[in-house]
Amino acid sequence: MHLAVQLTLASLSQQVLVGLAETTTLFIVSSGLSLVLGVLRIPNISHGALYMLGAFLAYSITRMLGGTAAGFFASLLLAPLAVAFISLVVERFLLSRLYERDHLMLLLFTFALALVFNDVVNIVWGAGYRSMQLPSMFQGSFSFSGLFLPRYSLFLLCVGPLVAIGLWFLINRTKIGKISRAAAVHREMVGAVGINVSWVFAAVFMIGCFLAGLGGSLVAPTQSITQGMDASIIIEAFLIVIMGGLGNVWGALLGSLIFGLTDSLGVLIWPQFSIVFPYAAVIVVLLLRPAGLLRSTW
Amino acid sequence: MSEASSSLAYRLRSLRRLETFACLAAVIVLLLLPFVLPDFYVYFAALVLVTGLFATSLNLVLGYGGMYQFHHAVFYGAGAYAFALMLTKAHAPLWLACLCAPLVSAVLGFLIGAICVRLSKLYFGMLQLSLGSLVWAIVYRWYSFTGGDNGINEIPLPNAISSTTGAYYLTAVVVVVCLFLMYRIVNSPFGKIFQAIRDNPQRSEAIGVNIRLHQLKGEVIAAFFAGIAGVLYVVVEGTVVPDMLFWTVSLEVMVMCLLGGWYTFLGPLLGAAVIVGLRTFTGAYTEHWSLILGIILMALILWLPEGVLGLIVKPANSKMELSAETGRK
Amino acid sequence: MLRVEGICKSFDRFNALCGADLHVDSGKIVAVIGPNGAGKSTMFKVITGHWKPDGGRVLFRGEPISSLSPHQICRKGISMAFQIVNIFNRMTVFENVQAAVLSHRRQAGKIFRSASKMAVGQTMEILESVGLRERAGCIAGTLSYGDQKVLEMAIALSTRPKLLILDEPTAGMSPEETAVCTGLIRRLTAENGLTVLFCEHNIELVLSLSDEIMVMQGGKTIIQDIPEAVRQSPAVREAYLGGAP
Amino acid sequence: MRKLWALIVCLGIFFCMPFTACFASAAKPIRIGIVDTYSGPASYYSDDVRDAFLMIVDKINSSGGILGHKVQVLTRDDKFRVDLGLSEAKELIMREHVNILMGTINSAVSLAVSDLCKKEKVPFLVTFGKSAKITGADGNHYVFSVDENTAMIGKAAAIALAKKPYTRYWIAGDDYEYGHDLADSLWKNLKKRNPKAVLLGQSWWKLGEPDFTPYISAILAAKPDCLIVATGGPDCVSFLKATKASGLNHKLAVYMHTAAVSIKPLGMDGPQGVLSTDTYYTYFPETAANKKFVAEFEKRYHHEPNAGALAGYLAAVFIQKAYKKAGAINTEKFIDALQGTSVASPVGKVTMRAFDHEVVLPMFVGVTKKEPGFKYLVASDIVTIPGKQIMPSIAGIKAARAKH
Repeated sequence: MHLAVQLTLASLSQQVLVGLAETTTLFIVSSGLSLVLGVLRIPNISHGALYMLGAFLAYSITRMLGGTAAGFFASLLLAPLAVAFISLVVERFLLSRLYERDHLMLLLFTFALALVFNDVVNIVWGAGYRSMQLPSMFQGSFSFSGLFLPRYSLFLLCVGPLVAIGLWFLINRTKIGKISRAAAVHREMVGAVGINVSWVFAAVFMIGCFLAGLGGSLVAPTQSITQGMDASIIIEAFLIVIMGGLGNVWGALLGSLIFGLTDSLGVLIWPQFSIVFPYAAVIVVLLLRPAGLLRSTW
Repeated sequence: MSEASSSLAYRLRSLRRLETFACLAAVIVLLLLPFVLPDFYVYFAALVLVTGLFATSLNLVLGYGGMYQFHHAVFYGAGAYAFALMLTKAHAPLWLACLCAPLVSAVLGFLIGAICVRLSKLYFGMLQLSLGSLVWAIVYRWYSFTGGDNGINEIPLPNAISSTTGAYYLTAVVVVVCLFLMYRIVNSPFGKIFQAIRDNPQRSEAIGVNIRLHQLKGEVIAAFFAGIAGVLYVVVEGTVVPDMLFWTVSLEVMVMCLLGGWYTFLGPLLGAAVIVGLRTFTGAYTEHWSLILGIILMALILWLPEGVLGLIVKPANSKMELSAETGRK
Repeated sequence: MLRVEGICKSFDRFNALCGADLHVDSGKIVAVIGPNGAGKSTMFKVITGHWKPDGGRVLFRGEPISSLSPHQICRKGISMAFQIVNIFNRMTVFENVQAAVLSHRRQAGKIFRSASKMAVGQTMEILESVGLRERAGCIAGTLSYGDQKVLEMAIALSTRPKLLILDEPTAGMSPEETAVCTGLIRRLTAENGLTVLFCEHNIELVLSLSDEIMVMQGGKTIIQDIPEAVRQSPAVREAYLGGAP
Repeated sequence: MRKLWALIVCLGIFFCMPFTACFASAAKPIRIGIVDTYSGPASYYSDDVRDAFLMIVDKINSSGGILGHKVQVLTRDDKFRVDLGLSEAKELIMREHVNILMGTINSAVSLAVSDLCKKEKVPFLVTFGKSAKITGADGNHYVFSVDENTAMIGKAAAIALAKKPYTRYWIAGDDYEYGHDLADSLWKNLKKRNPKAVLLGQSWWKLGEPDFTPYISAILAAKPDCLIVATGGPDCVSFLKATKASGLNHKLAVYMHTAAVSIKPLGMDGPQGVLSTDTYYTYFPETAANKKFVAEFEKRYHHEPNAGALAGYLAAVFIQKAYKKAGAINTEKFIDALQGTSVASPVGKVTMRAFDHEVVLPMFVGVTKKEPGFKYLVASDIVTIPGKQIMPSIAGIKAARAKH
C-alpha cells in the first residue's frame, strides 16, 4: 500500500467536505430506516426500493414540469410525497396485518415488497436506465484556494442539517413524535392509554418512507437512475443503522458520518481498496460495541 | 383425554413410519431418474438437490435453531470458492479439495459465528449480514485470487463427475447422505436442545444450557453442510461466481425454507424444488420472475406462515398456536 | 445454603432492589412476599444469574455466584420455574423434560446419537411424579394453562436442583388447580428433600406452605422470620397497611 | 394428505407443460437461443442487440429462411446473474435444443456459458461481453465474438492517446473485470508507444457507484494530465455528469470508451472535449449502408440504434452467411464456414478472424462536442482506426492459452 496522493491539509479538508455531502444522502435514507425499525420494529428491506422509486418519480415529475429548476424543486417535494402515499397504502393494506409477526417474517415480507417494486419499475419505466439533469443553478462547482466543491454538494450540505433539524423537531416537539417514542419503548402501554397506535404507526411508516423517497430524489440528478440502485444502498443503510444503534435517529446520523467519511477518506488514502474502509469501520465499531454506538430504543 | 393423547402419539409414530417409507422410495426414484428423464431434467434435478441441501442446511439454524441466519449464502459461496481455488490454484487432488472446502466453510462459520452469537435475534442477523457483505466485497474485489466478478471458470474436473449424469449421481448420493446426517443431528440430543433454545432461550439457559456455545456449534455445522452444497454446485454448474455470496441469494433461500415449512425437515427441500422449478421454467414465458416471487412470498407470509409441509403436518399440533398465544399472555 | 447480602439493582433511574438480604437454610421452604413492584422477581432473576446485580453479593453454599451466567448457576444446583410460563412450545411434553434431563446429564453436545432412546426412564419418572405422564406425546403449547405451569415445574425439577425457586407458582390458576399445585409442591419437596424459595401473593398458601417468610418492600428486606413472627410484626403491618399504626 | 397430492399433481403438470411443446413442433426450424440481460441498466444495449437481430431475422424468414429453414429465436433474461444465465443456457441447449446460442452483456456469464458450450458442442456467439478472455485466454472452438473486446479498446485508445502530449496519467474505473482488463490493456499498449507516460495512481469504484465526487477530488489533488476512465454502462453517464458538475474536463484531459455514445441521455448538458473510442455511431460512418440500417431500425422501433444494434446485426448476417457457405445445418460445418468469413455491415466490410474467432472491427476515435443539428453532444474530428491495427496479437493469445 502506498499513498497515491500527498496528504495535504487542503486535500484532506476537501475530502472531508465532499464526504460530508455524501453523508447527507446516507443520513436521510438511513434515518428513515431507523425510524421505522425503532418504532414499528420492521426491518424494512424495501426501503431501498422506495429510494429507487423516489428517484424514478423525481425523474418523471421533473420531466413533466418541463425540466426547469422549479420542476426540480417541485420533484424534491412531490416525489417523496408520492412514495409516502404508496407506503401508506402498503402499510394499511398489508403491513398492518403483520405487526404481531416476528422480525424474520417482516424482513421477508419487505423483501417481497422490494421484489415487487423492482418489477413495477421495470414495467412502468422500462428496463433501461434514465438520466435527469441538474438544474442550471447547480451545475458547475465553486473553487477557492485550490479546493473545489460542486454546487450541488453544497446544496446537499444545506439539506442534510435541515432534515436533521426537522426530524429533531418532529420527534421531540410534536405529539406524534412523543407517542411514537413511547411506543418504541412500551408498545402495549401506549395502546392501553387509549391512543390509536395503529395510525401513529402508519404516520411513522409514511415519514420513514418519505425520507427514502427524498434520498432517492436528491441523488436522481447526480447519477443514472436504474433498477437495482437499491441493492447497495439498503445494505449500507442497514450497516449504518446497526452501527448507530437500532432505531436511534441520532445513531443513524453518527453512523452515516462514520460511513461517509471513511469512504471518502479511504478514496484518498488507498483508492484501489477504498470500499473496504467503511465495512472495516462497521466491524470495528461492532466489535467494540456490539449493540451500536448510541442506545438503541429496544 | 389419555385416549386422545395416545392416538396422537400413534399418529405421530405412523407419520414417522410413513416418512421412512417415503424416504426409501425417494432414494430409489432418485437412482432411476437419469434412465427416464432427458438430460436437461437430470441437470435440473441435480440443481434442485444442491439447492435443497443448501436450504436444509440453512433450516438447521433457522428453523431448528431459531437463529436469524440472514446471510447463509456466504458459507455456500465459501465452500464453492475453496473447492474451485484448490483445484485451479493449488492443483490439489480432487478428494482433498472435496474434503477441505466444507471445512473452510465451517471455519468461516466459526469466525462469523463467534462474533455474532454474542448478540441475539435481529442484531445477530444484521451483524451477520454485514460481515457476510464484507466477505462478498473481498471476493468481488480480489482479482488476482478469486477472479473478481468473472469468478472461476474451466475448473478441471474429471468427466466422470462433470458430465450431466455423473454430476447428478454424485450430487444425489452426497445429498442423501448429508440429509441423513442432518436428520440424525436434528433428532440427536444436540438437535433437541437446539430446538429448545429456539422455543425459549431463557428457559434453556435456566436448565443449564450454554446457549451461545450451542448456537456457535450449530452455526459451524450449518456452515459445513452449506459448504458441501457449494462444492456440489461447482460440480453441477462447473463455475463459481461472487453472485453466490450476494445477500439476495440468502434471502431467496430463506424463502425456500418458508415456502416448504421451516418446522419440518423436508420442507426446505420441497421449497427449493418449487422455487428453482419456477425460476427455471417461468423464464420461457415471462421476464417478470421477481414479481412472481414477490407475490408468492407475500401470499405465503399472509396465509401460510408455516409453509406447505407445515400445513400438512399441522393436524398433529393444530391447537398449538392458539394456546401458545394465550400462554404467552 | 443460599445467602443474599445487600444486593442492589436499578433500571434506568428506577431502583428495583436496594440492599435486599435473604438467607435460605437447607431443607426449608422459604416464601417471599411483598406488594407489587417490591422487587421479588428481580431478586430471583439476580439469584439465577439472568441479571447482574449492581452491588451486594449472592452466596450459594458459601460460594459467590453473582458473576456467573444462568447456565453455570443451574449447574451449581439452583433451578427456577418462572412466573410467566416458560416452556418449549413447539416440542412435546416428553421432549421438554427430556431436554432438561439431557442437559443435566451433560449430553447436550451429543450430535450423532438418536435422542429418542435417551433418558427415557428418568424423563417418564419425572412426568409420572408430576402427573403429566398421560400427556407425554402432546405438543407442550397445546396444554392447558395449569398443566403448562406444572410442566414448567417438571422442567425445573429435571436438572435435580438442590434449591428450587418458584416465582408465583399458582398465579393465574383456578382454585382447583391451585390446590393440586400446592399438594404437588409439598409432595415433591418432601420426596426429593428439596430446599424451596418461592414468592406468592396468595397469603393463605404462603402461611400453610412455608417454614419462613421474608417480606420485601421497595427493594428492601423488612423482615425474615417464621410465619407467626411475621404476622405479628409491626413493620410488616406498616408496609401492608401503609403506615397505619 | 390430499393437499400434498394436489400440490404434487400441480407441480407435475407445470413442469411437463414445456415438454409437450417440444414434441408438438414437427417442422425443423433453425433455433437460436439468446441469453442476455433484459432487466436493469444493461438492457440499454442488450435490448438493441435483440431488436436488431430480430429485425434481420424477420427479413431472412420473409425471404424463405436459411437453406429453406425458418429461423426461430428464443430469448431468456439472465438479470445480469451468472447462475441464472448458466441454467438458462443449459435449458436452451438441453431442452429447447437450440442450434446456436447467443449473448450476453455480462462477461462473467459469457465466460461461463462459453465453457458450457465447449462441453455441449454448441456454437456460441458473444454479442456484447467485452472481456478479452472470451476469445483470448479462455477461447475455444465453439465461441465467437461479434463485438470489440477490452484488448482491442485498450489498443485503440493507446494509439489515440500516444499522439497526445500527455505524460502524467491517472486510471479510474469500475472495479470489475471490464474496467481492470481495459485499463491493463490500455496501459500496456500506451507504455509501449509512449515510454514517458507515468501512472500517478488508480482509483476503483464499485459498480453503480452513487457518488463520484470524492474520487474526482482525490484525482484532482494528484494533478494528472490525463484521466483514463475505464467504466461501462450506466456508470458512464453518472461519471460524465460528475465530470460536468466538477468541471473536470476543463482541468485535465479525460478519456472514456463509449463516452460519445453514453453522453446522449445528457442532451446538450454533457461535458465537451472528452476523448472517446466507439465502434458505432448512428451518424458515422456516413455511408448508405449505415443510413439505411438506421432508417429501418428507427422505423421499426422508434428510437436510434446504439452499438448493441450493430452487434445484433452482425450476429444475424454472420449466421446467415455461414450456414449458406456450409450448405447444411451442421454445427462443425457452420464453425468451419464462419471462420474467416466476411460480411457487409453499416461500418463497412467486417471479417471474423479465423484463429481466435474475434471479429475485426474498426474503431472510431472522437472528441465530444456540440454540433449544430443534433439534440445531444456528438463525437467530432472522428479518426477511424482500422480493425487490423487493434486486433490482439495471435502470438500473445497462443501464449496465454498455453499458460492455462
